[in-house]
Amino acid sequence: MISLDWYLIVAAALFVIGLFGVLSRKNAVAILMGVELMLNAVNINLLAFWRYRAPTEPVGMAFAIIVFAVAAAEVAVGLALFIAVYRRFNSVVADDINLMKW
Amino acid sequence: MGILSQPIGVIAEWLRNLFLGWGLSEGLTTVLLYLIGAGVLATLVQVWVIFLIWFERKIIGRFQDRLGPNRVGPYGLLQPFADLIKIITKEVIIPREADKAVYLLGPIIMDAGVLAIWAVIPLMPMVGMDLNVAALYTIAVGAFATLGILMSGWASNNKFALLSAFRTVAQMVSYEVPTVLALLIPVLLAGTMSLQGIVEAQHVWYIVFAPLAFLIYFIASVAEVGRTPFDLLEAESEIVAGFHIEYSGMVFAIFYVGDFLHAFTIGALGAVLFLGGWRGPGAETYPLLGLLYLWIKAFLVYFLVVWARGTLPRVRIDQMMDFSWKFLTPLALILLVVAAVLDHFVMGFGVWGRALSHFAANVVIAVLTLRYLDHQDKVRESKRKMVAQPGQYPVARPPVPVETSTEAAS
Amino acid sequence: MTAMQIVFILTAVVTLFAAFRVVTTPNMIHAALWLIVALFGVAVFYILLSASFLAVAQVIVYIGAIAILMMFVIMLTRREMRDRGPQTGPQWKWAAILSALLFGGLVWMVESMALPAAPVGDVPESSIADLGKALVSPNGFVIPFEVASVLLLAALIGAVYVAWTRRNS
Amino acid sequence: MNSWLYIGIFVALSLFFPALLAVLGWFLGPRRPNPVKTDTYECGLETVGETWVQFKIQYYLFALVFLIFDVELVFLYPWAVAYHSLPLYAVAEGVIFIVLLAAALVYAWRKGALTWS
Repeated sequence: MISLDWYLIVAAALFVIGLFGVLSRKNAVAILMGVELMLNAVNINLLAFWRYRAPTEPVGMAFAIIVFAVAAAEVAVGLALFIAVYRRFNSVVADDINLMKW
Repeated sequence: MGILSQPIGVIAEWLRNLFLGWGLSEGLTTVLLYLIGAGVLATLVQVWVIFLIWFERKIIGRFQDRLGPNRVGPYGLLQPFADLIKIITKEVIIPREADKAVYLLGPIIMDAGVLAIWAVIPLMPMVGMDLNVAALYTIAVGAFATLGILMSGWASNNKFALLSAFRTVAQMVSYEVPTVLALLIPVLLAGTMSLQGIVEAQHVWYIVFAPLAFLIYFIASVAEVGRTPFDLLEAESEIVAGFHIEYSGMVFAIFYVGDFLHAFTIGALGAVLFLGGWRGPGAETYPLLGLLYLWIKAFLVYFLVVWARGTLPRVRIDQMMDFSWKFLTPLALILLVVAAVLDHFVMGFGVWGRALSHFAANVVIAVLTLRYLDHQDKVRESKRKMVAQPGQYPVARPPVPVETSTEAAS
Repeated sequence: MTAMQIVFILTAVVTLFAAFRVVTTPNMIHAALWLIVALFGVAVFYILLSASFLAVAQVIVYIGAIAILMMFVIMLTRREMRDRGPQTGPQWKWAAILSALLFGGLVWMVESMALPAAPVGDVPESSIADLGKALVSPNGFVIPFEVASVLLLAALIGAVYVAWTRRNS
Repeated sequence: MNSWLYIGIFVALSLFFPALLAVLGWFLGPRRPNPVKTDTYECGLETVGETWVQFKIQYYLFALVFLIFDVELVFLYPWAVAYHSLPLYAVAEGVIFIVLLAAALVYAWRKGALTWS
């Protein structure tokens, strides 16, 4: 049988890989992909705890599905911003967008 | 347990005992049984496509007052086999600049996305996996078909292929919304997402409960497959090809097979969701009859698809997008609200009372929709008259945006 | 080692490898395709956790919609189809060290907790209907349910407003 | 769990069959590539430069509205499954949800985001 800590460790690994992507990538869309990986790691944790602790109540599933909605909203607005930025700067590389930097 | 009342059960039991007799473990036996079952079904479905290709060519030929294939074999039945042998011996040309792995994976994923739907279709009573999220599963698997198209369009490294892939994907996602909404109505009426459960709940076929939902499902699915009248992205009589322009030989044939299989899969899903699936006289006692009924119903819906292809003219891309977002989707939303509210009050009316009240509501909505469309037509007509003022050049109709394949590249 | 454990380990290896490729591959479209593989792996984890509904929802929402949207935007915000040069900034070493430290900390924390080795019970047959009831029950999640709808509405309005100008048409 | 095992096997097989066809075509067909043959097919013209077209924002907008609808529909499916055991006010909550969804559609429509131009 698979014990709970297996899921938690996989989720932790997924989370830090996503974090590495967010911190190291230059392209804004790639940064958003890192965020998606992190959100998925969170969802694995939510569902793993639900399955092992309270499988009879739908709490974990309800939480996970709301994370879906948040992720979708984040992607929709984030990508729209990138398109607006691209129109202004002709680039979505984070280093090139330095108007507010000094 | 006779072979007639439990055909699959008897065979499975026999095989299970055989494998266990060989000293295989319980788990491995189950895996082997599933592998055989899935292999047989998947093979049959793929072989069936060969027949479908013949059938469609023959029918379209008749629609156009031609004979259709008639040289190879009786009634030209062996024509698809001849084509198959020919296409196998053709060269698979991979463009120099193509992204090879993605280029080859594209058609495979697209075809797999269609074939995998068959895993959950209930073929007869007691057979077919009773997955409790089967209705959503069919949509989820369909997402891979979209993905495969985008992959092949991009990997070809051809601007026209990519442009066409963009348009195809935009069309597919646009028409997926009404499909998913229409699918929600049988789920709501049956109270389950399991397709086997939906079939069992159809004491009265859901086409009586929700004829408009069936119509929306049918139109939107035809558009998702990209068949006439929605085939402007690979219009064979006008342009060379769509997103698969760089594909040749057997790799192209995979797209071709996937396309035909998708059309028939729509028929099967439509039959399961709205036409009672395997239901029919005697199907409960002789499950093989159920399989026959399902096949006939699926074939009927498929015939409608071919019929539409043989008779309807092609639509323009702006009309196509408008039709999904500004007509089918709002209509599906209204239907869903009406079905949800109405069903709550007629739940206790018995099967036919419930069915007929839903049917009546559908008729009312249909009449109102037609009235509204008539009204819109009149408004448009009066605007047109205003354009043609005396003293000016009479303008017959407002200018129509000219549609060319390079226009989208701004 | 049971069959379930083998499936779990295979899925974990594929998912983590794909996730690693997402953050390291220089080609953005390949990154998006690897992301799809990683998200599919997560869906398999959901199946192993007997959350079938969430698994198919994951495929529909992430692979069918979010990944497609990302590939669209990658292709839209691009002067050439090929990416040239390194795609990671000079800070990648610090990012790697920080991530490794965090992973070590998380593993240490998970291992020092007393966690159940097996689930306390089975998921009931009616789990999807229970979820549906909980989502609209006043004692359950009716507020998050409606707020999610408002959030998505707001996201749509915001995104259309930001991305769409008359100039494009 | 067993049904997922079957589906896993089925999905693997549905990937295997088209892959088999591709491999078959690869081995049975001739393979004589030459520079003209492997050129990109762009109406017989020489391909100039990289494949790059600036695409319309329109495509993004369709995919965006689709994403929003998709997520909301995922919320609605459990509601539809539980429908038969829901009291009237719970049905009404679902209807409110659908009305908000319709509001999203109306906004995109009014804004002209759904008009192909």
